[in-house]
Amino acid sequence: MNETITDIISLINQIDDGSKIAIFKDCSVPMSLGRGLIKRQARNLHLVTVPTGSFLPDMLIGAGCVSTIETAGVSLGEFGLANRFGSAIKKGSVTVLDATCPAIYAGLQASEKGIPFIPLRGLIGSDVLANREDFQIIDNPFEKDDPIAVLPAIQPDFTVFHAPMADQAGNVYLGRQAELKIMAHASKKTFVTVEKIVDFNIMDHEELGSASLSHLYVDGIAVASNGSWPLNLPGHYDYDRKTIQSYANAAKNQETFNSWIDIHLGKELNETG
Amino acid sequence: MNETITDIISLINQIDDGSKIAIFKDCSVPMSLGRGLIKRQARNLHLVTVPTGSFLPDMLIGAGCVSTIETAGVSLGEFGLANRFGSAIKKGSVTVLDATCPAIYAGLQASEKGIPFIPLRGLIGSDVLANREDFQIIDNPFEKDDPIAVLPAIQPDFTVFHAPMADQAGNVYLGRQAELKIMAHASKKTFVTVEKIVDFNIMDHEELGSASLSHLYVDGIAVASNGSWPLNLPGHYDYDRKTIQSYANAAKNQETFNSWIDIHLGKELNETG
Amino acid sequence: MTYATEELLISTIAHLLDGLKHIAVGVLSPIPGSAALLAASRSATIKKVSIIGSMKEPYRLDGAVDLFDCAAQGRIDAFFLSGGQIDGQANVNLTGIGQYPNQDTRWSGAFGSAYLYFLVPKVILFREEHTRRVFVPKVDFISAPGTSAPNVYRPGGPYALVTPLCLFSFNRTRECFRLESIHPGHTVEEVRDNTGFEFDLPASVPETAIPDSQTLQLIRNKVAPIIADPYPDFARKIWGV
Amino acid sequence: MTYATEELLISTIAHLLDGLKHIAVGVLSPIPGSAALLAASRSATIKKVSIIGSMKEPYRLDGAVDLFDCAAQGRIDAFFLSGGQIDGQANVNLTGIGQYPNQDTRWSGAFGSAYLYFLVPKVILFREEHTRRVFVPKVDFISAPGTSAPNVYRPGGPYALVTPLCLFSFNRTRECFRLESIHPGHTVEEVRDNTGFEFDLPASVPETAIPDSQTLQLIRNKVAPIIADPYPDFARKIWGV
Repeated sequence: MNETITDIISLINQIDDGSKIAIFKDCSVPMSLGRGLIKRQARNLHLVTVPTGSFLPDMLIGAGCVSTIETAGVSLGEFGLANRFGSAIKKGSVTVLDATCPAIYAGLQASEKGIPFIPLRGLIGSDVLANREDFQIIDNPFEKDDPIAVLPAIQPDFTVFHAPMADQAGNVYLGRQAELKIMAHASKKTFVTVEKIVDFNIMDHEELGSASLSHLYVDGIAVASNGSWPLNLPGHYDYDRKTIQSYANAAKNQETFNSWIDIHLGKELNETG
Repeated sequence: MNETITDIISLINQIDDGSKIAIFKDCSVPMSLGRGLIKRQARNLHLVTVPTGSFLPDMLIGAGCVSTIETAGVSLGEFGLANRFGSAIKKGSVTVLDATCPAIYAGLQASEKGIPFIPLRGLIGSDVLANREDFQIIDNPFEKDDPIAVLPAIQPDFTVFHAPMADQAGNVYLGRQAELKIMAHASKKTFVTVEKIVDFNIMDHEELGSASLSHLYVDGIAVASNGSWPLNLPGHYDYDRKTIQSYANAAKNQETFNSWIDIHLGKELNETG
Repeated sequence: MTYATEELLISTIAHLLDGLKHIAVGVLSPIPGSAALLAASRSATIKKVSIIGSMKEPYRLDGAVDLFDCAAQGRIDAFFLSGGQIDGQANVNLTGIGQYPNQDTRWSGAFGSAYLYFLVPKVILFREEHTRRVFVPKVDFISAPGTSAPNVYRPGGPYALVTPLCLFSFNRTRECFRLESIHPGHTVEEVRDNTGFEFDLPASVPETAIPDSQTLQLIRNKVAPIIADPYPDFARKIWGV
Repeated sequence: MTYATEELLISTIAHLLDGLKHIAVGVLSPIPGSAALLAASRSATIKKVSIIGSMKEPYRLDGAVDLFDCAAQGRIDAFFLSGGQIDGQANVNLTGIGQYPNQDTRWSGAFGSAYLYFLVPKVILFREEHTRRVFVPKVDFISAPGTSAPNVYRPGGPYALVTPLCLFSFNRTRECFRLESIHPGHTVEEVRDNTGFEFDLPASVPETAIPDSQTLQLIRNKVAPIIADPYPDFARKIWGV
């Protein structure tokens, strides 16, 4: 048995306070693992939403796990504003590093390519750029009078996501979410929760292989059944709209958020803990 | 019927003399289309080998179709040196823009991302860099005293390749050759020859979809049965080693090369012309 | 034929998309999405409508990186943006109200705005609320600027602004909006009263063309069943499908 | 047990790979490939051997871009390079002989050398011809430099040079090779006569350890069947498989 295959508690305990963690936007989100981080009272996390965030960042912020969030936007989509996020920003309890979606991707792709920075169009003249001390404008060295933004590489300590399956060798099938490869390549370590571990080698499979992440980039795998609940896992299960709506309602203020978390972490304890 | 689906002669005639053409290294090579370019006596082509080249660039050079080749290397692999390439360089009849494999990829990825240049590690102190007037060294704006090479984006006029199948909408299944996506994204136009055109939508297929190129990036498709012969199409047919060996022997000098081409273009005429 | 306000907006936006090749539509955009589908249903030039977040062919994209790269390659002709605030220079604020960073009201964030707004030739601003709260003299935070200095690489930018009251065009040289037409039942005064920024005004402002019966049939028969997939609630509300 | 010269080279190279995690092997490299497989067969640390061009698990990579990105991420510990010419500063020439660009003899080109040589910590130079034609005082063309100025980002570089006569190490501070051992049946004089560059020499040069019977069994039983897939001719010639 591959030593990268372990249990979810072990993964959660390896994610130290203060870690920079990349999370994918609105599917493949490791909700079980996220609830585990809340349960173990993780602190000072630096979240990188790829490129935007929804429930998990809002929950982690509401639970006091986050000190910095680097994001192109946080929102509950059709369920409305991310109120724990908004409240933390107003209070100043969380530092926000605003970016654009392509800037987050480009920063990760720079890390993936091992280059220290990458140029990107747009941004010039925006207050997004004006408020990012770590973004710069340089002259395109190949064209006269062509200012262009350059962004530093983003290297997370961890990429964490949930996927349909892994194999015994540690290869992970991603499906359509090819961005997860960029995230794993860019990060120091990648932890994955999966619905199941299969007995064949995923990479040997002609069609699954090209939509999979090599074990070379995977540092920890744990089974978490329904690990994206109440969010969806494309091709496997849909959103649990009722639970998401109950969260959106509860998260409007800290007290009702706290009660909601108490109830749902208790559930988690019995299910996966 | 999608208007991008046409015949190979039409594709060949649309590739004007002087075009910058990207060709993938050693599989998915559009040999039928290449022979067609020789037959129509294409001239002054600027080849970009991605990132290296084998038979097709050597053949096109031997047939006088090429004025510039941008490459990380041209070789017949186990069949030896690419002699028409070497001979043209010695004579000075072809301009060579030497690069490294990752530099070719990075240049194409810059074009794919719509950025005018991209930094890349390595190169500094090499005669490769010293001879590329279009490569520069700049200071990493995020780190003191850290020189780094920057390369201009490579935007070919055409990417041409051979693939297992396309559908009626113009989507193309690539298989494992994900680099072909980069090439198509980076190029103004993409022409593809395929073994067959299927009746279902490739993109709708969960497993094929993620290994396919959207019709958005495909400007022309033609059926060319055994279109990579005598090279291989992974998962479909293997190298025709006998024919390749006969080419490698013939290409040692221009006269025997000419005879070989005469024989094999004649064949092509009957097969696909 | 009678029509819903949403159908008028869909029809108005669709006219702006004629002759294009590839239209991309963001999340939470049922009206722009419907407009793009309507335009595609009657146009030979439109090769693809991409609906961000759709997992269905032919509307899906090869991932989000693909979308942004595609725009930078010049392969997206039109896109839609909205804003919590939009000002007279077409600056867009998607980030929040008050003093940044500790804003009184924080919205989501800039998303792809300070990128697509630079690269997509025709960016259509669309907002279903036409008030002085939204259309302000100056946005609190420029998530994406409406205009740029001449040396900034910017093949794209604002093209029009559609609201429930009217259609504005945007003049990139004069850096201001121009009232192009007013929707039936509304007046210039109403537009002025509810718009916090100055705009150009022709001597006589035409009325927005209402959707003809052929257009309404296309919307109801062709567009509604498709848009019902990403937006079931919207389709149910407007068309009962 | 008797052994083939190739088996000695495989065994010698494999010793250099102990304790690593990920070894990548380029095209046309049956001996380095066999050495990597041998090292992996007896090492708990080696997580992956990547053989460029292999389409088979677990040796394949996710494409060539993945290989180069992987190296830049610091995830490849060892790689192999060769050269038409190699000089005493470990400069490698893969491009050709004569005055560039119209060289008298043009080889293939730099491939990934002026990149992987900078980024992979242990680059092992390997050449099956040990002559003054190959090991020259100064290469005609630096496809990839052996050493760099101190401010150049270079976590990687030359580590050793293996030939049919001997094993050299490379001293990055002194920027020169050091003769570490001579293969059985060869002499310092023979190495000197056939090497066009100066190299450091210990007072007494040890003989290269020959492969023991356990090693030979691993090579023949474990390595040979695997390497026969990418290199059938090689495997047939050495092991008759």
